[in-house]
Amino acid sequence: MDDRGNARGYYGEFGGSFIPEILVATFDELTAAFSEAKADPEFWARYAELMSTYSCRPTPLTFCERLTKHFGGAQIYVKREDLNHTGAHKANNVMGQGLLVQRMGKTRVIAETGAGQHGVATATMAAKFGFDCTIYMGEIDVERQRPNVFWMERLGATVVAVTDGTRILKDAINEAFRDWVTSMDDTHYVLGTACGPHPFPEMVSYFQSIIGSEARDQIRAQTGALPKRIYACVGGGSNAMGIFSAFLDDSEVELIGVEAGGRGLETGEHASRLACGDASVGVAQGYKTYFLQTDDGQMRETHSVAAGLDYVGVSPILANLRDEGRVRFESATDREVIDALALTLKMEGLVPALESTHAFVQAFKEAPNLSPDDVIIINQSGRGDKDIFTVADAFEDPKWREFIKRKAEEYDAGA
Amino acid sequence: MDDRGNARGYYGEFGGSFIPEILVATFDELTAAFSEAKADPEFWARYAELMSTYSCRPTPLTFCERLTKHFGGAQIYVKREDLNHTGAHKANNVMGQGLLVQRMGKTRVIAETGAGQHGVATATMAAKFGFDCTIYMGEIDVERQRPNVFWMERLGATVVAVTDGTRILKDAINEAFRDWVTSMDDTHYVLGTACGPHPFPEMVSYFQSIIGSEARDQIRAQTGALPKRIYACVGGGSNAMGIFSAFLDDSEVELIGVEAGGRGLETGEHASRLACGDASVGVAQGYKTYFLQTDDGQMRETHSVAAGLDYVGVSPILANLRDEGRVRFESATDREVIDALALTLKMEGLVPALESTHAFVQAFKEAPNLSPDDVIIINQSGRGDKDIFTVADAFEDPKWREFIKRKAEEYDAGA
Amino acid sequence: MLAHDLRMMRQEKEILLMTHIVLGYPNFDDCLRVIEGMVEAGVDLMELQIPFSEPIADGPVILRANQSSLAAGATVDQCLEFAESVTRRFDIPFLFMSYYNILFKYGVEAFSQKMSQIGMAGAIVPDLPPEEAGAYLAAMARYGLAPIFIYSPNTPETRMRMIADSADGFIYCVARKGVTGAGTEFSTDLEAYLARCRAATDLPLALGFGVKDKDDVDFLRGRVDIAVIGTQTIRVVEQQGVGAVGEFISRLR
Amino acid sequence: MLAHDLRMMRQEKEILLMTHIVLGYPNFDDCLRVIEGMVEAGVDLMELQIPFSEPIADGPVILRANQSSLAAGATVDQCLEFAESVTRRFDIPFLFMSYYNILFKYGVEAFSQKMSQIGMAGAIVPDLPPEEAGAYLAAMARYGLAPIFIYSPNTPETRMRMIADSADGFIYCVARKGVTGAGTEFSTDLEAYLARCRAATDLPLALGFGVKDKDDVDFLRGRVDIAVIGTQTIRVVEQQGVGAVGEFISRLR
Ligand SMILES: Cc1ncc(COP(=O)(O)O)c(C=O)c1O
Ligand SMILES: Cc1ncc(COP(=O)(O)O)c(C=O)c1O
Repeated sequence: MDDRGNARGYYGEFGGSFIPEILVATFDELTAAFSEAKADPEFWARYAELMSTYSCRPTPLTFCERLTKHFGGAQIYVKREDLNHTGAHKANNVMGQGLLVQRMGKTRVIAETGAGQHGVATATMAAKFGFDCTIYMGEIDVERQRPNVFWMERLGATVVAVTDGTRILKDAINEAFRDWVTSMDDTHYVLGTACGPHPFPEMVSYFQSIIGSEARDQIRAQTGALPKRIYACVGGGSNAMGIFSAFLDDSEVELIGVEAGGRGLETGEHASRLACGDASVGVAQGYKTYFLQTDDGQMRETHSVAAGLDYVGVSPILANLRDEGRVRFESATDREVIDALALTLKMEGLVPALESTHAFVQAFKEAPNLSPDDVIIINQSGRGDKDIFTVADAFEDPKWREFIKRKAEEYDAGA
Repeated sequence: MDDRGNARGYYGEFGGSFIPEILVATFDELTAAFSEAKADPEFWARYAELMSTYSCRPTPLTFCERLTKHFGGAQIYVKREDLNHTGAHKANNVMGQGLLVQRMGKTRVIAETGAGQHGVATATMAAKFGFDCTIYMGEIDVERQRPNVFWMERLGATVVAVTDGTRILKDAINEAFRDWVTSMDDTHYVLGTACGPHPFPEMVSYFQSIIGSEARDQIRAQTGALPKRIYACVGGGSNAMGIFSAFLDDSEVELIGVEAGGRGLETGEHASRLACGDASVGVAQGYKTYFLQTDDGQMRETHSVAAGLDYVGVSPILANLRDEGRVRFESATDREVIDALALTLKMEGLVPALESTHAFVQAFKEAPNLSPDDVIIINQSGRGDKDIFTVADAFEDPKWREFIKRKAEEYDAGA
Repeated sequence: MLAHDLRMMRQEKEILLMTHIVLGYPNFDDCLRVIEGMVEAGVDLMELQIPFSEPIADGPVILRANQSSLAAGATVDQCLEFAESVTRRFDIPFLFMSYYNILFKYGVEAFSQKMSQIGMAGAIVPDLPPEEAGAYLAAMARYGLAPIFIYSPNTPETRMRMIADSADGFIYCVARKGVTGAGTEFSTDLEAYLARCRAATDLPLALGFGVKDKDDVDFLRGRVDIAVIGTQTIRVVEQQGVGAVGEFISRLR
Repeated sequence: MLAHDLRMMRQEKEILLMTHIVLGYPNFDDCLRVIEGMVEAGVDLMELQIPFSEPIADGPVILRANQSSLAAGATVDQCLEFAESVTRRFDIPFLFMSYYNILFKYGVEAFSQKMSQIGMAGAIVPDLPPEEAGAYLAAMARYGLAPIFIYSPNTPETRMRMIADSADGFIYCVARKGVTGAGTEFSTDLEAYLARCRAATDLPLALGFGVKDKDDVDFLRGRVDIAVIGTQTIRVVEQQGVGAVGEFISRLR
């Protein structure tokens, strides 16, 4: 991926590095280490090798024959980040940062997590590399995402439930920064998405760009041409940047980012920063971008059925690509997501994560209006079986409820 | 893989086809279709292509640096079947049989499932190919494995809880046969492991042989040599046959199958058919092999923490390889499995399924006594996050229990 | 021998009736009373099923009877003893029906010898096709026992003839696809199938699976030698009690 | 201007005291009483923190004060009004402390203008390094306000000088790594660090993070110009009530 930010990590008016003085040296060190690594061809080779022996890169590009027939328009291809080790594209980022941590000689990593995916991925990376690991997670998310917490702890990580603020992802980020300003000598903060102060947006996008460079080769090998459109969900923006980056210069390829429409844009209960006018430019968590905030500049509560999209900010790189007109933004409601998930399960045997399913929703809306000669790619950023508690609730599955009640009774009887 | 069985599917004294007359024509048709497919080089090419675009074959071979150091003996490599779509080697078999079903022009598939893995895999395949799908599952397993049932149903399959017999895997197999004797005109029975009447042991091993042929190439590319030992867990025997088959002629490679030792071989509560003297030769579920049975020939109850190993019979091909001395059999207890899982999570960030962890146990016992020049491969047949209910119980995680109780209360309040 | 006996019996009756019970279900005493009732009501021969834990070819009714008998502790030895007492008391041919593992574990040779000792006429083993039956056939022949084999609607003619070459006593024609206990349509399709069976063998023919009342038996008269009433008798016992069996049977013919 | 004022004040006192409160916490009335108490007890200048939802550089005590104030409905406008009333009443320099988004959303130009109108002396914005501060510096200069910047123990000397070039009023030296509210060791390491700070700038130096009692203030006397008591005053209010503040402050020096 070419680096479109300037030396301070600005993409148009977005990005930058708004950090406490105490962290400046740490960011300088990180920026230098990252620049060096990028300039070292060995580094990417080691990264690619690690991802191909520890995770399963290249991940496949799957043709969805039945969905294509069903919609009767564009040929639908899906990039399978769900097949990564730990079940999502998050693996790309954490393993890359892991190599960087090794290079910098640090021995401990910290991370924030909302859905838990990035926490599990980081804990996994830490186990593999032998780093100490602390994961910050909003208390509400800890309760919602207990299975992921369970695995993080088994992987050897300490999970800290953040009881301050709104007790969700953004508060976990703040808390991770608070750890870092004390511990930076031996600790690296593994930020989970293409947000935060420079060089994180660039760095995370760099590691995630492996998605797009594979997908570009694969779609050309499999169809002989470039796709007409590419769809990716947008939480912080890392999977979207990952797949978009390889196509930025292909002006014939339309790039579509899909945000969380939650209960509907009109209700205000959503997490759409770029697809509607509810967000405004601000500076928080160390960078400048569109935030869902009040007129005073206080961050607002957001909502999505997909915990991983439920975030107030968005990648400054994407904010700029939106303003430049290079990426179009749309949103998908919780309800649409559940319906698209049901369809995708039944028609293709794929289980996209609720986050990823947002991209499917928009693709399904547009596919019928495209020609059968057109090819589109949906980035399936992760797998949905991690979401069983949420999905079972969304489908209101009575047998699942019975099962959970029975389990609870067993535990009551045993306790 | 070379076919070591004769035309009626005998491997030494094991195998054969003990089926009701009504199914003879169906088996003849299947055997013919399979022979034709095997003889058609296009078929394997299509299979390999499907597995590389829909699942992520070749799956990686991961070097476990920290475990290797920890045990201070052989270099430990892990073959990563857990990265397959749906999370286990079961995908290889079902997708292969799916292609065969297409070839035979049938439109419905049925399958048995115990752990639920094979059921999910089959339901997934059916969704992908557009087949109708019914999954038979013992009532007890339906209750234990609700998450898998949930996904099967969402994938469009009908899950039938089998209320007869001991209400576990073997009863589900019987029930699937009962469906098949009525429905064989349009229905194929996707047997889930290298057991059952000919040609299933051969056919399932054939599709699974993709594991071993990849692993053989990979280990030579990565280490320049063949491994000294290969470890695989053995339920019905399909993942073991899958990885072993490519090495059968390499007499310097020792092959070790690891069965469920349950609460200890001495307790009788286990599922070890080949690793101890508790089983005897018999004929059931359509084939001849070692079964855990009474002197009268009634099948016994078995036990394992890993639902997928909890089966009375075993692949006739493995039974023969045991008697021929080509494969050594060992067993791992439930306790040893939980300990090995905990270690593997912390040291490598890998989450083997409880089934697969049996292979890790034996490898961990032997690795310290091998030389650092020796290389061993463990077949990680699946991923363990599907087992969270079992694993959380095994680790007696109090926070998990609280979480489930809270969930149950939510449901009570909502209901 | 059995074939001969059956042909003799057919001289007397247009159609013979064979019934089926699961040994030890609901218990051995009731089995005895059911047999008494059946023999009195004129049943011509009987299948005694030795229960097996995996009765793959049986439908839910017989399946549960197998399980219940085993759960109550029925053993193969008990079944053999019981059969011996029955063959002593009643003067009709009795056959064992079971799955191959029961014979295999006992020892095929020893089992055949025992069958002959206790006066059984033959055996039906639905999961043992002729191709797998070498040792069994030799032993059954050695002890003069009838190995009953099965035809099904999808068995090709050449295979029917091959099966006939291994079989003795009679051929058990299953009426349709599926397991025991479901309904069967007694139709022209069935007629064509039975004609094919008839053409393939000189052995007497029995038809089973779904025979449940006089209409069915009437349909079969002239088309086969033996009508097999399996699941339906178990249902009668379960629903109306042991005493109802005699009357049920007498109304069939 | 602020720098000049501070130098004048230092003529009178060996060390100045700066305290910190979060506006609207626990409520505006109590804030006023706390300020009264502090000014009476001799505090020399004060930071008034405008609460922000993401106070990334603050530790748990101040973080919760921010949240509590926002939860009670504090707005930026209220904070500005309150500050105006305070600058009118008390004759010490007041500074705003907040995060950059508060200024940014208000408009940096408008915010500076407003600060000057209501008589504030300057501002501390811990997440705004000089590199990002172009517009802010211009506006602050335009309105004669002091942009306070921060040194930390790991700030290299060249950077200290660069920061000093942007800063005015004084330099806020953070005593150690970490966020507000944790303990600090007043050691020879700190001494060396302060010497480096002193060498890098002519501006008055303040030291904060972890200053909590007379011993700490004594240590700082002669080493810096201003001792900053932040979290500790909030703790005193929380634990001993608003009335205890005056006495706490008077004992510090
Ligand atoms: C599967 C999956 N997809 C997408 C996201 C959103 O993050 P991003 O926009 O950085 O890709 C998450 C975040 O947790 C995720 O778990
Ligand atoms: C992950 C996994 N491994 C192993 C097995 C055992 O089957 P087999 O011996 O056929 O590989 C199962 C069966 O469900 C399984 O799910």
